[in-house]
Amino acid sequence: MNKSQIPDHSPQKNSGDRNLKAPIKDFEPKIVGFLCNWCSYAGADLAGTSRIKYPPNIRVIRVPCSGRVNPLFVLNCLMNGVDGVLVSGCHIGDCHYSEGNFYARRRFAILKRLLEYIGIDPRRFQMAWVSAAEGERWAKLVGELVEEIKEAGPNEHFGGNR
Amino acid sequence: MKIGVFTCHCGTNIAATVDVEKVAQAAAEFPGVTFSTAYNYMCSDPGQNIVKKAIKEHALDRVVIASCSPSLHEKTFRKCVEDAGINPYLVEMANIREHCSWVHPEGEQTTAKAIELVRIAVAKVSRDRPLEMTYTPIEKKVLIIGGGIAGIQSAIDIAFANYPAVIVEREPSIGGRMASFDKTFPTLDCAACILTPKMVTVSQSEHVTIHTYSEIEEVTGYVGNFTVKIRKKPRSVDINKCTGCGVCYGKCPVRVPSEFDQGLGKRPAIYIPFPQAVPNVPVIDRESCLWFTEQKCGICQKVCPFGAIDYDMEDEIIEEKFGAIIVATGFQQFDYSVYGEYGYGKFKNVITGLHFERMVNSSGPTGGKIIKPSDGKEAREVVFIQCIGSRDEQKGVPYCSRLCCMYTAKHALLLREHNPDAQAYVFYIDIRAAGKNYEEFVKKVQDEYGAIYLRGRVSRIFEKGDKLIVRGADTLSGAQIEIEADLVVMATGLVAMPDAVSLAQMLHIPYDQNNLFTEAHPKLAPVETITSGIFLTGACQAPKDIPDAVATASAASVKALGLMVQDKLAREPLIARVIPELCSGCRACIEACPFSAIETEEIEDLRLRRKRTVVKVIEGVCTGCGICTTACRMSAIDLEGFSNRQIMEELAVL
Amino acid sequence: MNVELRKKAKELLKTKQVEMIIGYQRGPDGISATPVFITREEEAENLIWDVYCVYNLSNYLKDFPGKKIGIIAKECDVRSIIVLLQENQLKRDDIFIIGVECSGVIAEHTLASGKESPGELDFDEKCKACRPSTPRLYDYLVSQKDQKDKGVLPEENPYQDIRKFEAKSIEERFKFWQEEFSRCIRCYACRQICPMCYCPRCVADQTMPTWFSRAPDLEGNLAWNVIRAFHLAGRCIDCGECERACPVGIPLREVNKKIEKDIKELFDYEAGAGVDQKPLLSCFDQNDPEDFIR
Amino acid sequence: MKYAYYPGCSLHSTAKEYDLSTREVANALGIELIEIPDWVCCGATPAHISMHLLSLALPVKNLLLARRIGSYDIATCCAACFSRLKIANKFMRDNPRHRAKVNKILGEEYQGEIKVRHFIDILINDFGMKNLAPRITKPLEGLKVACYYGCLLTRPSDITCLDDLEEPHLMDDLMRVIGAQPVNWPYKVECCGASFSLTKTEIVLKLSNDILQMACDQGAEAIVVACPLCQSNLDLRQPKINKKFKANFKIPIFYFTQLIGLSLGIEPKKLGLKKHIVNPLPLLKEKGLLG
Repeated sequence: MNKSQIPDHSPQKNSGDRNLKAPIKDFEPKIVGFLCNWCSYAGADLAGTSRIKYPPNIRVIRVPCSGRVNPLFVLNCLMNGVDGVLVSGCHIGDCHYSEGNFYARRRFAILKRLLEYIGIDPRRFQMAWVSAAEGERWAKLVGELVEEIKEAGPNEHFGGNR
Repeated sequence: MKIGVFTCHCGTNIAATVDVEKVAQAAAEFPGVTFSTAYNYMCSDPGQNIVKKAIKEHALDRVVIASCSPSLHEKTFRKCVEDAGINPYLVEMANIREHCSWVHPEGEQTTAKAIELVRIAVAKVSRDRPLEMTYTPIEKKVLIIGGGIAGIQSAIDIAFANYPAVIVEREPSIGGRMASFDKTFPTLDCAACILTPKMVTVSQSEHVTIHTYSEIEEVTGYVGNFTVKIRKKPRSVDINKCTGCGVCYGKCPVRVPSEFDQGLGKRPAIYIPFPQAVPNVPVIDRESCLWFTEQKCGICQKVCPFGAIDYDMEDEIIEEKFGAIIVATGFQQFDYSVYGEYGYGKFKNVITGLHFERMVNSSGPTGGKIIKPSDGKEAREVVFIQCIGSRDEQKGVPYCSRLCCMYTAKHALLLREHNPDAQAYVFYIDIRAAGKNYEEFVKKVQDEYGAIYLRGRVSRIFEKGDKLIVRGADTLSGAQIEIEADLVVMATGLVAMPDAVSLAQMLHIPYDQNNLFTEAHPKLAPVETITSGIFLTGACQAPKDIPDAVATASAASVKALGLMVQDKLAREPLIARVIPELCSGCRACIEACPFSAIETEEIEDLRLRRKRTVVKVIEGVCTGCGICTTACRMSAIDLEGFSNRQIMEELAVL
Repeated sequence: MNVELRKKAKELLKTKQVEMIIGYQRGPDGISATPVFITREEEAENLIWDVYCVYNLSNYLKDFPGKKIGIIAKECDVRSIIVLLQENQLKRDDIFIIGVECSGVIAEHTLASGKESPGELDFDEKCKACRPSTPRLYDYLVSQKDQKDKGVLPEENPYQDIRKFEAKSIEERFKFWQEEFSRCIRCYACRQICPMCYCPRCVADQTMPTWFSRAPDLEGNLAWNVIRAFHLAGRCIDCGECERACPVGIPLREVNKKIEKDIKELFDYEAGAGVDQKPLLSCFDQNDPEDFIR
Repeated sequence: MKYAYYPGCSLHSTAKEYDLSTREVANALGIELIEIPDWVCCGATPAHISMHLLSLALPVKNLLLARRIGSYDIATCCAACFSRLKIANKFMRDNPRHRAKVNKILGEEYQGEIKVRHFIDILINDFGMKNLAPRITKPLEGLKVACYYGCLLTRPSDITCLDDLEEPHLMDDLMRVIGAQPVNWPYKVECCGASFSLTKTEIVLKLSNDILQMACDQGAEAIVVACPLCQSNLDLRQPKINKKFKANFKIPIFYFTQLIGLSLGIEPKKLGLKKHIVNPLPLLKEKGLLG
């Protein structure tokens, strides 16, 4: 494995290597997942307790509800060179707060189309419903996302200034 | 800032695939981190002691625990750091077990990911703010909407704990549907005999106030602090002067169909709904009273020895504060007149179960005789049809009403008891007799009371002479059945009250596609609603028989009492917070908040030097979902614990 | 009709129904129209309404809180007033809408060319997606019988340009916007001119946190232009002021209209439809499309 | 008022009088019926029990033929044709899989857009009862009729969308307008036995007997129908029913169009009244409705 894919953790080089993009042939995408606490985060926990293996490319940001995910978070990730962003919430009807995922669905339907319109690969921003019981589905979803984003290639347009 | 990072081996759960020591070493180098260590079991007592000791020795002010899912031990470590003198909200967890060691193979990559997860947690904790639990006062009084058996039981339970309860009942008397029942399945206790004592108890309780002939006008506020407007409709009889002597309704010249008797009997215009009514004070039905319709008569006022009749009484609106609300508004019968095949409700001898209850009641309008309403002659051949409206997606509701099987069996039994020559035929889809002694009861009705059970639907009813021809199929034998019946009894399903939706909207509680109120969780919070402080009991939530209604009533009471016994209400501080300078007052958040936890307030804007409307979060109501934060374009409303700065900091170190 | 307009303006000022009227007057070049703020009756003589009255004056309304203001507004302006009313930025009782019938206003380049009377091609782009109409909300209507027939005809398919662009490859689309946005100097003229951009402190100016790069680099420019349009979802009434104000000529309406089209398709939502309308992103339908969700 | 007229096989054979009377009534009221050129069988009962695709393709074929003569609504009288055409339309509208198949074998694009209307519907909703009333020159006063709707006219209600499912009343309304007196009876939508007439006649005899008996019990002097098969079962089988059940029915079975025709003053000959097994003329004479 190429050293440059491992995130750098030495403080002095905290943001040093980021300009360097890994060679495409063994490109390991970095994916950020915004997971609602009650369904998707618990689903990911279940994948863990069930010991279902999936690729390590995803970094999970825990939020109370998919309705908490601000489009600015998503934009921030993409503009900083993150290769893929996932927003995952409870299935419709299961929202812990009863309505949060309805709002998220509406908001991101618009954002997703807009990002595509300005030329951002649709594979880079995705949305999913994963319940607390869907550990297997979570693992499968991450696997699929990683494959899709590998196909899309590194998010080379952005992140150069970091 | 002095952040301590504590990485857990979790035995081999983490250590098998993640190089824990390497993680601890890497974490020590993160900005702000002044202490980093690893231990076998961080959540154990020795593990927690390591954390506490390090906090003291290294004067740590923030802590990251890299171990398992926060859903398991976030509370543990909050408590742990609090014991060591740090604000409990200055701790974050890096989930390196469920999200890392358990799902990835051993190797550099997995360790690298664990290090990143810790880096993210360190970034987040650096933006944590110390938070305090919030407390709201509690109004120690419970409102119970609906005075049926569920509402009565709730009031009794609340009063037993010496807390005040207020029942608001729309009808002139409490008692609800149960008051009109004859006997109850499966024990055949007489409904009045078991209900009346409870009505008396509740009316005599010093802790219970009953507003009959009253409705809820408006509900504002939130848990611990509801303000409720109650509309007291004009009874036209002074409840304080009336002794219930009954002279007035004895003399009233008007006779109209009695609602209580399902129109089978008559009542005067000034009346008490039934003899055991509580309060035992008549009410004037202004629609039929001659004084109100034709400005004449006035006999009741003349004969009342106490001067209690007051024709000029007007609507009165009272306002009261409550700490909790129990919704016990019950159900209405499904209106079977949508069934064209059963005569669109036009055949006189097709009646509902509630009609039958009144008929079979020995103090009812027929003196306990089961008759054909068309000619008053005794009915011999009686057909019962189950699932009227229930389990019918076409014309009724998709759900099973749960009790019709049982009350139909009871009716079949009572029919034979009242008229040994009578024959009951019961058309059913399935017999659902799940309950203590329920199946046995149905069996008894079939075996000992000769009720003929036919599995199938009735396809058509029509009148032929003075008989009803009931045509149906017995799907077990495959035969077409035609019965010449005297009486057909419809086991109409239980559906939501016509104004259920408007009440739900007033209370901000959700309702389902059938307008039944929705519980907070179908299994684990069956009497709560998502609006804290509002609880459900009885058939307003789903069809319930008497035992279930009573059980949920007591459950709801316990939930309400759980609030009453507290001095003040402690709330997690992980709630939304408004930054007034950034707020434009557009109210997008108010529209979006599912909990009505945001209201407007006027502030003096120092920059603009004028008053301005902005929003503010009602701390006791906010649940911390954060939906408002994204509805807000100006980021003027933020969520503690998952604040914009915290999340952006997490993203910044990715 | 200017006679009627002036008469009404005078009456409103005289009877003190309003303290000020925001309208248009002839500009110094003798052709174009500029905003005017009138407080005295005699000034009302300067008021005009014709095809040169391009600007959306509703942006000024928020600057006079607590005052009774009269405003001259065409259909598109009225829709922005409606959005501002929905969002509680204005009080209905505080404003008096003098509605004017509009059959299209002139494109800016026509003004520059110095032509005296406009031909059909010279109408503003935004008017080509609109039909000549009476404002949907007004307190007094100045009718314009004489000019009605001169109006621009609505396009058959108002979003065909957007659809055409959507059909291009992802690389072409990125290239196009990268080039367009690269010119952005982050002057925020688009924001200042927009009637809907009234946030006390715009997310672009916030520092705790800093949401996106504040420098005019690709990341910052793209994020700004995306979030500007996104924050207008369900609120932009296509007055086109942002594009008009942009000093570097970024086709901002092409972004706004993309969202306008999407929300019409996805949620059957049209910004500024009525005062009782709920904000697009503060409501939902159980059956909102979710084919994009896995 | 112009319609593409789809008579269907029965109206060209056993139910000729239904066709005749419909055309006469339409003519008298100024409703133009253009018979669809080269129409084919709608598939009726056999098609849909043998092959689903055929049962859709046949009616759609007719709808396509109708489209060629112009964009008219389709008028039809036979309850079975009405039902088949309506069902085909629903499939073509709602089911993309079936739509694709049918369009493929017929070689034309069709999405269920042509409206199929029963002649009752046209009379009541297009022509209007208000307009019909003043045209009545010979009201059928004193004639007690039982309106019999049968199975297919109202069912399934979400497809036919014609009348009340369990308690239809449109024919009763029409009868009232032309002066006849519809009786209230419970067998309006019972089954007559339909095409068992040929294969299991016993069933038809029993069911039709029940219907005739109920109509007579409720005081009807004649039965009014809108379905060729109902008419044939009730009319043609009467002698056999009488024999089998030792009954003595002599109750004429009219098409609603025939009675409307009479009330409009159209000659009985033109309405095919002589084509019935149970001769209706004595009853009409007795009631003084032939003069």
